This record gives sequence, structure tokens and C-alpha cells, in this order.
Amino acid sequence: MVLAATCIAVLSVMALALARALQADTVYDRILGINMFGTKTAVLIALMGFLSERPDFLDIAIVYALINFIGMIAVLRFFEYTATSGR
Amino acid sequence: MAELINLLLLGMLAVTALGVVFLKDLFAVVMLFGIYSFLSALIFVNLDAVDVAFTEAAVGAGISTVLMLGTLSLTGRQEKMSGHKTLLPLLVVVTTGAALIYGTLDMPPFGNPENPVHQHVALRYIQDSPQEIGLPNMVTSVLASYRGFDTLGETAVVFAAAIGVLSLLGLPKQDRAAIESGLESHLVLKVVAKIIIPLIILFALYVQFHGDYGPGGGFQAGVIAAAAIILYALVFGLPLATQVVQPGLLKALAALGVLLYAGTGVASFFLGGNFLDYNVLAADPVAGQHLGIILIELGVGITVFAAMLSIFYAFASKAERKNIQ
Amino acid sequence: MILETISNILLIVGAFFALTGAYGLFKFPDFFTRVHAASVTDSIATILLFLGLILRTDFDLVAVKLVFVLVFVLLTSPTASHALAKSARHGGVATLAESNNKDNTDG
Amino acid sequence: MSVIVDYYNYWVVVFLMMAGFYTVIAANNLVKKIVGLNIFQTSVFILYISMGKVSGGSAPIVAEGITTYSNPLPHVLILTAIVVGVATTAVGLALVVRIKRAYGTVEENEFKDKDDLI
Repeated sequence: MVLAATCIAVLSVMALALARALQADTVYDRILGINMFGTKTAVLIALMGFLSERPDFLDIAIVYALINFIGMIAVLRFFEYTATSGR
Repeated sequence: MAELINLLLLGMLAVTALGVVFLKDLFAVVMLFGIYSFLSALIFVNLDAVDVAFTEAAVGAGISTVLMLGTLSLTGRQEKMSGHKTLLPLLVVVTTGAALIYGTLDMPPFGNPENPVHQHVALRYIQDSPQEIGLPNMVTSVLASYRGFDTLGETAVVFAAAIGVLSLLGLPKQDRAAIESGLESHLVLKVVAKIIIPLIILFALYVQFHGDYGPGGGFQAGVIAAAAIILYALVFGLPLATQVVQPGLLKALAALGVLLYAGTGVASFFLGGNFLDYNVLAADPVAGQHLGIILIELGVGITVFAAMLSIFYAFASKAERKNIQ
Repeated sequence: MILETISNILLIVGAFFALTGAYGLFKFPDFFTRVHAASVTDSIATILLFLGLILRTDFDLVAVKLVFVLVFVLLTSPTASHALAKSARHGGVATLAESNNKDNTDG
Repeated sequence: MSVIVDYYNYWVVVFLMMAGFYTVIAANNLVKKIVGLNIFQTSVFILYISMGKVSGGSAPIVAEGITTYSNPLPHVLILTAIVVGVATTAVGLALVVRIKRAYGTVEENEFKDKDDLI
């Protein structure tokens, strides 16, 4: 019961982060929303594993915990490029 | 509960898709595409397809966003407003969509165990594969053994795509005079990257060799290992990365993986079985199956790693060259 | 039984922190306070949620994997936030105090 | 009511497919077209995985105490399709980069006119 409620809470956090990514004041806000979305994805996968009583699928959560970082770094690198060449 | 989560995730997916269609800032579009990939991976987990979710997680977070950002840095960030008429495309899309929705009404209901799809070969895979192949993960059994020939074709396609990208963009030339690049000022980032890169490579090896028992396998492991090197290139600069994993070596590795796969098939051929029939590889059929699956998964892993990394090198070297001039 | 109660409490508090973090993403006035809201509450929520889940296992391989996920998230997520804030600073995003000052001198 | 429960998954898939399709035919920018193509592709993935789901089933990895498993065949097809999909997307993006170099633009209506000059 508590697990299910936590799932719904995490899902609503994801919905808020998505809304932030869709309507952002600055580009950095958008990236912030996406970073939050990524962390919560790892959490939700773990929660869903417990909910379906097969918690041995945590490997996917590990992938997100490790790899989510790369997308963020790529975005920052992209900004470094456009900042030096664009202006 | 699973249905409710499914519904919420699908709803968010639809909103994200709308965002992608209507936003003009291409950078935001690529970012939203990242979210789209997260959401589809979650939906795959929820629909029991853990192996698929694993692949989508590795590919979506590690490779495709990076490639799209690389392209954007070469082609520009803003979509120009077009004088295109949007009415005709909208009409076409609405008509097609209505026809498709009418078509879905004839489909068997979602999730019903009596559906025709579940009555044919799937029964055999579910009931017999743990005994015939000896692996708990049915997806790996089907992927590597029952449909091994298919997977050989897919591996060849990945290999061919890498060749296509390389012939379009060219491999980076190895500059001994390493250009100062990388996120030089981000000290914390560099330290954490040094800690995390070995962990990612270790995890890739775990995924490669544990894929027979849990979710994972060659495709995922190859992508994750490539992602580790991509992180290295992003933080410390492409010239350093090409010195660690040389582009020429990658070309050889990509071919080696496909050869290892096809070679396993030919070996079983010469030992008296059919092409890719692993039963003959060892005295005991189940042991033979296991040996064959380990070999071909290794081939897949090597090819995917080399192909993905050389594709990244090709894009990144173009992006760096453009920005340095 | 006691473990389950503790786990329930941890999960609820964790979910609460996650929600407040997401709320702060909208409510705080400038980018750097929003980074604070998002990343700090994100970390504490992740810690609490994963601790709650660990208490629900039989302390076997699953618990070890949960610890791994937690450690990795705690390594990467704050680093990403830090790098993002640093890039924003270099990219010329003004803090609240700076933009207030600017308004005062302008007006 | 049961119609909605039985089919909502497929309807969302059709919606996503059409969103991708619309982007492909209506967008002028080639990068955006490729993103649209990817959305279309993912909708096909979700369609396949939805068809493989069995209510009350579990992931097709043998575990104690589980009797119903979802259909593993669509999983195999889509797993390989995702990796092949990203490889072909890379080819598409490489073509876009070359088009940018040859024509100086990636907007479809702009390089269409330039084609006649060559």
C-alpha cells in the first residue's frame, strides 16, 4: 500500500519535472528538470521491481544511475562549444 | 496498480511527443527526446520486457542523445519558421490515425492470455527453452540460439551502419599535438569521472557475462562499454580518448566481432551440425549451447562496442574540428 | 514487523521530500536556488527511499544492488548538479542578489 | 468501458505514431525529421511489447514460484531493433551533417532550390 503510494508520488514528481522541462525560463532550468527526471527514473524502476515482487531487475536502475550522467556531461560540453563558436 | 502506472506513463509519453512536435528550439527537442527514452524504458519495465528496457536505457541515455547533440553543434540550434502549409500534413495524419484506430478495434484485447500471439512458438520457448538451452533468461535463449541467424543479421547491420557513418564523415586523424579541450575547469567532474569510468566498464563486463541469467547480453554490454569511453572523451577531450582506444583498433574489432559470430556458426557446421547449431560444440548438448551462446554474445558485444564508439568518434571529431577553426 | 513500519515511514518521508523538491523547481525565484531545491531534496529523497526499500529485502543480493544504485546516484547526481550550476555561472546566469542590484541601479 | 481498457494502449501507440509521422512530413528541419522518425520507431516498439504482455504474467526470466510469463518473442525482436535503430539513426545524422556541408543549410525548402543551380 505504502509502496503503491510512493510510486504515485514519484510519478507525480516526474510529471512536475516534465512540466518544468517543457516550460522553462532558461535552458539550464530545462536541463535541471531532465536531471531530476533521470534520477527519479532509477528510483521508480526499483520501486516497480518491489511492487511486482521481482526485485531482481535492479540492474536497469544501476544502468540509469551510471549512464544518466553521460547525457548531462554531453549537454554541458555542447554548451561550451556553442558558447565559444556561436558568439 | 500496474495498469494505473502504465496509463500515467503513457500519458506523459504523449505529452512529451507533443512537446517534441511543437517546440522550435532543437536543443529542447533533443532534451525532450531524452525524456521520451526514459519514459519508454519505464513502460517496457512495466510491460515485463526487462531486457528491452535495459537496451533502451543504455542506448537512450548513453548514445543517442550524445549523437544528436553532436549533430546540432554542427548544423545549428534553431529551427527556422517555415512558410509551409501545415493543413495538408495534419489532414493526412488525422485520416491515417483514424483508420489505424478503427483497425485496432479488430485486434485481440490487450493482455489476454488467449491471444493468438501467445499460442504459437511462444509456448515452446517458455516451456522447453530452460531445459533445451539450460538458461533461465528466455530472451537470451531465443535471441542467441533459436533465432541466432536473425541476430547475426542484426549484428551485420550494426557493422554496416558503422561503415556507412565512417565513409560519410571519416575517422578522426590522430593528432599527436593534443588540442586543449575537455571540460578543463570542472575539477569535481574530472575526479568523479575518474571514479565512475572504471565502474561503468566493470558493469559492462557483468552485463556481458551475466546476460544468460538476468537481463542483459552482448547488445547492452557493448553500448555500456562504449558509453564509458564516450564519457572519457567528453570530460578529458577526444585526442586523449583516441590515444587510449585507437580508431584503427576499433575498425579491426568491429570486423572481429562479426567474424567471431559467423565463425561459431561455421565451426558448428564443420563439427557436423547445422549453421549456428551449438549442440555439437561440446559433448553434452546443453553445455554446447551454453558455450555457443557465450561466444556469439561476445561477438555481438565486441561489434556493438566498436561500431558505437567509432560512430561517436566520427561525429565528435567533426564537431571539434569545426569549433577549433 | 518493526522493520516494515520503519520502512514505511522512510518511504513516506522520502516521497514527501521528492515532492517538495519538485515543487521548489517551480516556486524558487532564481536558477541557483532552484538547483538547490532540486538537487538537495533529490539526494535526501533518494537516500530515504532506497533505505526504505533495503529494509524490505531479506538483506541478500537485492540489498547489495540497492546499495550500489544508491552509491552511484549519490556520486553522479550531485556532480551533475554542481557542473550544471558552474556552467550556468560561466554562461552568465545572474543570482537573485545580482539581478536585484541591477534592478535597483537601473531604477 | 471494456473497449477502453482493452485498447487504450494501442490508441496511445497510434497517437505517438501519428505525432512522429506529422513531424516527418511537416517539419522542414532535417534533424527534427529524424527525431520524428525516432518517435515513430519507438511507438512501433511499444506496440510490439504491448502485444507480448500477458495479464498477470511476469518477465520471461525463470524464477521460483512464477507460472505465467509474458511472451519473450517480441522482446527479442525489439531488443535488436533498438540497437539497429540507433545505428541507422547515426547514418541519418551523418547524412544531415554532409548535407549541411554541401548546401550550407539543413532546412528542406532551402536546399531544394539550390539543387537546380548545380
